[in-house]
Amino acid sequence: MEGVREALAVGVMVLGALFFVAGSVGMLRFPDVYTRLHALTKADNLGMGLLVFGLSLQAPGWQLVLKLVLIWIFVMIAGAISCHLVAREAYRQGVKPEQGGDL
Amino acid sequence: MIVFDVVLMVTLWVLAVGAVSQADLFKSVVLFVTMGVVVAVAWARLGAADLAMVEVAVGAGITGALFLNTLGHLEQRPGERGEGEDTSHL
Amino acid sequence: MRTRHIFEYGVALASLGLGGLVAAGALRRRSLEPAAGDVVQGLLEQSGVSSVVTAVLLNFRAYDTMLEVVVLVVAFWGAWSLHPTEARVHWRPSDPILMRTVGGMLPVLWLLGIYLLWAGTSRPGGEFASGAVLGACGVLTLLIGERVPATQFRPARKVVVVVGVVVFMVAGVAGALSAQGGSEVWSYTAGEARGWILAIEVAGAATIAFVLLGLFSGGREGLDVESGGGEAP
Amino acid sequence: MIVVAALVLGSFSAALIRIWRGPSGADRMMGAQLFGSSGAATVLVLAAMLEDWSLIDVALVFASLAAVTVVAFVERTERASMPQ
Repeated sequence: MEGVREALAVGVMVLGALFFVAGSVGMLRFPDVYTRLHALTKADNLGMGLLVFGLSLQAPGWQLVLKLVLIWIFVMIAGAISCHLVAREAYRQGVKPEQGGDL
Repeated sequence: MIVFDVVLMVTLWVLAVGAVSQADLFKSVVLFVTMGVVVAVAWARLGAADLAMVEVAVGAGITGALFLNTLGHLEQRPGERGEGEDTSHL
Repeated sequence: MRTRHIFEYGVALASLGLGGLVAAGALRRRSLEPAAGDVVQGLLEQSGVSSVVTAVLLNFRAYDTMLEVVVLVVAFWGAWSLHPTEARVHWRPSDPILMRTVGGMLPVLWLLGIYLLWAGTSRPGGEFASGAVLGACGVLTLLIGERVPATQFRPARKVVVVVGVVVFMVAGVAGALSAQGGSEVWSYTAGEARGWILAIEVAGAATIAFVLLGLFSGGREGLDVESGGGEAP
Repeated sequence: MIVVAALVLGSFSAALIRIWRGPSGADRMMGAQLFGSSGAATVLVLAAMLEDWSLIDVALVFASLAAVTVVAFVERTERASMPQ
């Protein structure tokens, strides 16, 4: 039982880290600010969630699980605010979305 | 683990040199803030949780806001703003 | 132009040399014994707290910490005696999403700051972490165009700026007055270390938070309801 | 575990490239934001690796203050462009 839990935790965390990498690749490869933001924020939120889930399986106490969930919520709020603000700022500064280009 | 440490260290060097050698002040500020985050991670890696907390709150949070604020003041010099504010003692 | 480059290269060389020295030292004395650590661990019982860092900061080397707070206060005075910044009062961000989300997050951040203060006696945390988080709360409050509670009242401001240092000094004087035989001067009154440390932590966190906020606001106009008038604390 | 740490750290370095290349201020800010969230993730992974659970509090501070710089960035440019 312990072994299964451990394996599940590590598996979930690797998956979460892969989402982080996907977000970063998207941030490097996508053509304009808006698509980059999209890739980054979504992938980071999910990646963080999976990491938090994996860590919760290992954490020695419910207080830690509570804190981990709080971290996830904070990251999601911060991600949402930042994404919205940066996109609005880019739009106001006149950064045009890329149109019709291929990746 | 040694790979982790080396990557952390090299990132830190690149950020530190980058932050002081930029001509673009905004880029410099962003690099400095980022360096604050990496320094905090380094403290966490060394087991100094207290320092990591202070570093991330001051280095990445408040100093970043402070620098961006200063940058804003530098970009709009009092003379060009023309709000009739007293600048005689400058 | 020329001299500037020479200066830069000089600084770079000096930094490299220093870095090399540090690296050489680190490589040579690999198995350095944690000498001070053992002493602190041995004395931890007497310190009144169970966190090693807090014990060193606020008991064994408390004067160091006090002077750090003094440095912050002096920096604050320096900043506030310069040219006043324009008032933020009539400014509101045009973005309702920003105001609502950050506004909703702020109470949780306040709680986090207070939690760190409480955690400081047994875990990482303490006055600097707490003060920094609370200061960041204040900065966020100013950024979304709100007023930070109680900072408009000048008497309260004057008190908050110095309280972190004053409580330190009171603790020292109390220790000196109750000292027997003169060897205990500038140490805590016997058996009351924990109480004094908590008092210092609360006061220190308040001062640190306010100093950081004051540095960000850049002058009294950044905090006041109406711009201009009055004295800086 | 070490794989997780390596991957998260990899995305860390990717953010560095984005900050460096820009091209706009928004891109740089985005990079700083990624540093914030992947920094929190790195600290979490470190907490599990070193089994030092007090690092969770550090990650908490990381996550809670991630937005400060971005808000400051936007506020600054917005206020500068506003008619006084």
